[in-house]
Amino acid sequence: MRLLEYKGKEILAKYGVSVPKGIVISSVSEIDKSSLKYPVFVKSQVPFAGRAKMGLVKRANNSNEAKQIASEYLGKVIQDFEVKKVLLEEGVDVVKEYYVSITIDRSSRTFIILASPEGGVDIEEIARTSPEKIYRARVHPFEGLRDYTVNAINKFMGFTGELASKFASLLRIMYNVFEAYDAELVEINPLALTRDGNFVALDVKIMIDDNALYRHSDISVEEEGDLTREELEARKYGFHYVELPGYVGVVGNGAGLTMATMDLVKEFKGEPADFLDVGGGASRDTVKAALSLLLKDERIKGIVLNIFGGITRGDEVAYGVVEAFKEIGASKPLAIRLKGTNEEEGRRILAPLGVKIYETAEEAIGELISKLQGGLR
Amino acid sequence: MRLLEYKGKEILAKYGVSVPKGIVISSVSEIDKSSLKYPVFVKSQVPFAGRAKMGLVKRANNSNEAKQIASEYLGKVIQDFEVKKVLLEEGVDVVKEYYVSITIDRSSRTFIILASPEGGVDIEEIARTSPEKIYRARVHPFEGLRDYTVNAINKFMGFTGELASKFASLLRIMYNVFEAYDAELVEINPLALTRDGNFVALDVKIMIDDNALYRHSDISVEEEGDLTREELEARKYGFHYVELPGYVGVVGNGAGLTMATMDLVKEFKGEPADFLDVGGGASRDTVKAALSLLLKDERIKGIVLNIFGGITRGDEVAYGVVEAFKEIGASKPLAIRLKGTNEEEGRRILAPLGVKIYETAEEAIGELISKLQGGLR
Amino acid sequence: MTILVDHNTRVLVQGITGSEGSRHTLYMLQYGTKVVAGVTPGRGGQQVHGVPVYDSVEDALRKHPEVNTSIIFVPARFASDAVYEAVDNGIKLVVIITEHIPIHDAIRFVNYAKYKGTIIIGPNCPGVVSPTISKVGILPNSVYVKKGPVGIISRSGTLTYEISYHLTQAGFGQSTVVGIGGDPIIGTDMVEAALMYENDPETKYLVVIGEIGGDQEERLAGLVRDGKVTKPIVAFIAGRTAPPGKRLGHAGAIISMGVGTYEGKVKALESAGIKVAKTPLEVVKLIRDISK
Amino acid sequence: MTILVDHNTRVLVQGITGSEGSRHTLYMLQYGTKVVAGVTPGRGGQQVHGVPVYDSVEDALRKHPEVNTSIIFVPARFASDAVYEAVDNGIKLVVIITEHIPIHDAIRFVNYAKYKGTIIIGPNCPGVVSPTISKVGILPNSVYVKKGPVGIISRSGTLTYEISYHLTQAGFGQSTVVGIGGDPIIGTDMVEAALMYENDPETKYLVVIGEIGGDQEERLAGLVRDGKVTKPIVAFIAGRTAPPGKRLGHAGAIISMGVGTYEGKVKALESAGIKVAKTPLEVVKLIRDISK
Repeated sequence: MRLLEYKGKEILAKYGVSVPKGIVISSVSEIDKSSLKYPVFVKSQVPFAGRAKMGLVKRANNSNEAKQIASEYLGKVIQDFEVKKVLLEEGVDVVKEYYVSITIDRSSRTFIILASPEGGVDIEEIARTSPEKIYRARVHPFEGLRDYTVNAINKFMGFTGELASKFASLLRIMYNVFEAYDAELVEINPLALTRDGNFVALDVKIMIDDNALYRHSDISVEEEGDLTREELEARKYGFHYVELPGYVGVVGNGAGLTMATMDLVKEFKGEPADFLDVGGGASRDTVKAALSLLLKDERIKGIVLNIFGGITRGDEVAYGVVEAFKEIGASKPLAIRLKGTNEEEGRRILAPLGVKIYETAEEAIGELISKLQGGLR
Repeated sequence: MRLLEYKGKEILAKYGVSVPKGIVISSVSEIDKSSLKYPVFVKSQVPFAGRAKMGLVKRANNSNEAKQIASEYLGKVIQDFEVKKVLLEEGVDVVKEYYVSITIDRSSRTFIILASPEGGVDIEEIARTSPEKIYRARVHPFEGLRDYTVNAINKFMGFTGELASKFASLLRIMYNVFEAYDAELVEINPLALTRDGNFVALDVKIMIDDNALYRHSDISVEEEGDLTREELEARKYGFHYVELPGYVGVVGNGAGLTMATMDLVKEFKGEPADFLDVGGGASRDTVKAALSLLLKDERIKGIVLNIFGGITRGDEVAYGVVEAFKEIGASKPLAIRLKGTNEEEGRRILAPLGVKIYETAEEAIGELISKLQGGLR
Repeated sequence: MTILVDHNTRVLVQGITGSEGSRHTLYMLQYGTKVVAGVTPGRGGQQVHGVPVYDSVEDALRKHPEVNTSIIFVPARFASDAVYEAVDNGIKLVVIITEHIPIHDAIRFVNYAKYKGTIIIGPNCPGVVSPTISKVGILPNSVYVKKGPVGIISRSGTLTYEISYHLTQAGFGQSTVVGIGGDPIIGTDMVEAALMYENDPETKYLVVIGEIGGDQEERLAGLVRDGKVTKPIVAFIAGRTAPPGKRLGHAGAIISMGVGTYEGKVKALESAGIKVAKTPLEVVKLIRDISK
Repeated sequence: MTILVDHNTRVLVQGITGSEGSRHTLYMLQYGTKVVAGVTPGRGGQQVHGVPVYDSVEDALRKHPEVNTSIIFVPARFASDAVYEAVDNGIKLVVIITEHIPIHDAIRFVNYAKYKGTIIIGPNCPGVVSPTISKVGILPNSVYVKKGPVGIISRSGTLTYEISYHLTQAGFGQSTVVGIGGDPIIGTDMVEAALMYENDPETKYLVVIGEIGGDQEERLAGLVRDGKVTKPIVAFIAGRTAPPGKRLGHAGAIISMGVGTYEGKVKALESAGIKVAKTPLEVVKLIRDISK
């Protein structure tokens, strides 16, 4: 889960990182009660990148401007996410901006610190254009963050003396937060060096491992409201859902099979409208909820359901389909491919619906798309 | 460093372990100010085992008795240690006594938990007489204390249900203290199970790694006063000193060589009066202090100084000897064996003293002891 | 010969009394796997499909010292503990089926297991099967009916069954099929699995089922280029149409820092001479071409 | 042949600018050791006895990729960091001279090094010398002047010099002399060192210098009984007259839990057929007897 900026800053500040003076509001009236010095930056709290370019961060010279911008943000729905909080922050006297983050390095199975004297820009951009400007320091969980690593990073960043020890403390705090919060990412970008020689975190991105949220009672998913509608729905039913721009609904069991199904849709010149993986051992309720979501989605013209049963049982899937149809109605063409565990029972349960069950995904998708494209023409 | 009982209990209590209600006093007058319920146990705070047998723990039925016992203890010097604190503790309603400790397992290079349903007695005694009554669970620092280990210990101890979860918490606390305090030993013996179903630490022994004391500002050596006079002296000059019951003073450089020197004294029918290792690379000041300590010790009739220079330089050693003699006087026979680094310079510096320098430890000790025994006869 | 799982495999099921553990114990027994013991703390003395249950791995090993492999169905919150218990008791192969294990836990136990010399497969994986010999996993029995020259390494579950099924239908049996798991941190990755197959004389061809995200496929390509993996490989990479920056199901399947794109993987693989199939069915065709 | 240190040894000195580091760099150079670089953070660019100093191990290895061994003179508070730095940079042998390193630190880095495949000697040890070939340590040059058939393993420092000196005087040169260190937790113990010598054809006899405390000598005896160490051994154990429960200098030299007494060690060793000398000089006599 990606924490909203203000929440990430709260955590880092609690551990001792300087952040700009600011307030989080959920209604415009709170602005008058604050004692902020203007100008301030009004920042909508959304869980994705590129806010500045999208006009979701603006400068306000007085409280009236701030209120106007905040009211424009609050309640706005962007990328299916409703803005419920706005952060107002005083400006910081910046000398230079840096980048620093801690994340997980899969191939070496260690943690990794990335640091760059080029802050403020997208790290992926730096990685592409000038990878030599990023220092990568692996940190093995069995040894922790060692001085020699901190020294090497300071050297790369060009920090010496007092600045080096301040940056060392910052790294240690980030590492502690990374470990304490089961984070997949703790990123400060930009990290400002101020005129008075301090580091201030101007923007913060913390991603917490969803699977470890149960250990972190101070992070409440619903309350923070930093999930999209689909993510919340998916969380409720336990499937994985990602919206895509097309018109062919895709449901599969297992991420790989579902992705391969999407890829096949594209191969047959269709456009997938989603990625929906019901997961391993999906119950009829999960299948029903998944199918219902897509049946109700007006963008979607037809659906392919691709199941290869392992843990997932064909009969459970079939019951889910039957129940979804019963509730929502068979409003759209559905191509079902069903193999594996309890395949025969599944076919028997589905028989009354009159839906064709295919042997291969290729056949199912091929027929569905030619039907849809016939219909679209 | 071995913490005094009360200090160990303070630490464990801070982390959540139950200990008997009590007060620590350093003067008898403090007893009247306390609200203890009698009878109480009056326990002199000394850093060694076997207090009960030595009459250093007694029961008092009222405050007058308590004051009398406490005044008897306070200021008493036992094994060269002056009692400066006394712990008064209310009794506990004990159903059964257990043993539990965490220490370091050298051969596997892990931590190890020892637990036994036979508490109250010396663990070395249990280890000798009924080793099958001790459960030994290794805990690797890279994994920490795992549930499966805790479960196995509980099973061995016969704890189930609520008692098992209470004991699990206790183990986790002990493990946390062990790690947090760089302990070499955290031992609760006896651990009482009370009539109301709780665990209470009746006696606690915590040993902190001397080399890690700098990380633990809450543990102050001098203030606690839990070191013997020699230990304090040795700490000041950086040598290792242990008093032994004999009459031949032994000084060496390196623990192995010094022990071997002691052993040779015994081999030549002498009795070593001490183990004094000036360590590697000893300065003249260290050598001077070491030699002065032994020269002033009235039990000691003669001294053997056995140096094989590596880091330790013969000239530094020689200067130390010269200075000690200058200050204390050559009151006792001294046999010096000097080999290795800067041996020749050492011999030159020592020449004016007229002390014989031997080629081997055997010669030096042999001659010294026959001289002493001649004198003793 | 096979890798990881063979005629000598003797299996302990950790979490045997749970619904998944119990069901798959049955399926493994039906497949012919020698499941000799199970563990669920507090359930010692019971039986599951005739397999005796113990309170701890230590207890189980005392009675069944022949155990050399463990499969873990323990729920995520307790799974790490089960892994440490297996590793500390010296079990040489641990297959972790459990999904949703916190990544910070996994990074620690995976390193710990390596340090102790235990091979971990997973977490969040379908397990390992050496067709007709032994299965330590949840792969469907009905699919794995034919021994043969193809070794499969897969980051996926169901997609593996799909491709295995088509291969078998086309007459290509498998030596061993390893579902390495879809989490960001796994005990045995594609590269490590490929090196195991390299030493297995019965495996003639490799099928590698990858996904977008991470750099395993790229590193495998590097190994092939360096001549460390020499067997012919056919690859399929799922996620060609996946948008960057989104997680598609698996926590592993995310494109970030410009690493792990479909195009990047295909380019790396092809430049190492590895054939990349566009669809699951094409894998069979490419293997057929190679085998001619 | 020798163990640990040979003609190919190329040494990095960590903490080279400190007084001990600098002095022993000189002594090692005088002995003929190939000391090629040193490290002290913040002192990069300087020279110590002609050896270039770098800010970090990484910097040093970039210029001197031939380095395969490190010796650590860094003060105790910073020594652990130096060990991790050496291990993480892939140095295969790390000799830690520093004493007073906290035991909780040592237990972690010793395990970490083992996991990474680095051999640690020490901490709190005099180091390793293969006489006339190379020395990585602080053992006095003047003592180690003769190559020969005796391999020495010692928990002691000065006592090692003593016994080596007498051996050399009596005509018995040494293949390699390893001071394993006196701390309770050390990177390479007596047993591990003995197994290294077992594979060294030039080492004909072993001299083992033990102390009271711990169970290394007992475990060595076990190894001999099991036939895993077959070379003739002469042992000397210091601390025959030491009282139980007291630490004699070395943190390692303490008798506790009834383990580690002089009598127990001698009994274990003798029952495995190992000769135990009563005095340092007797070691020479026993080696002479064996060699006849």
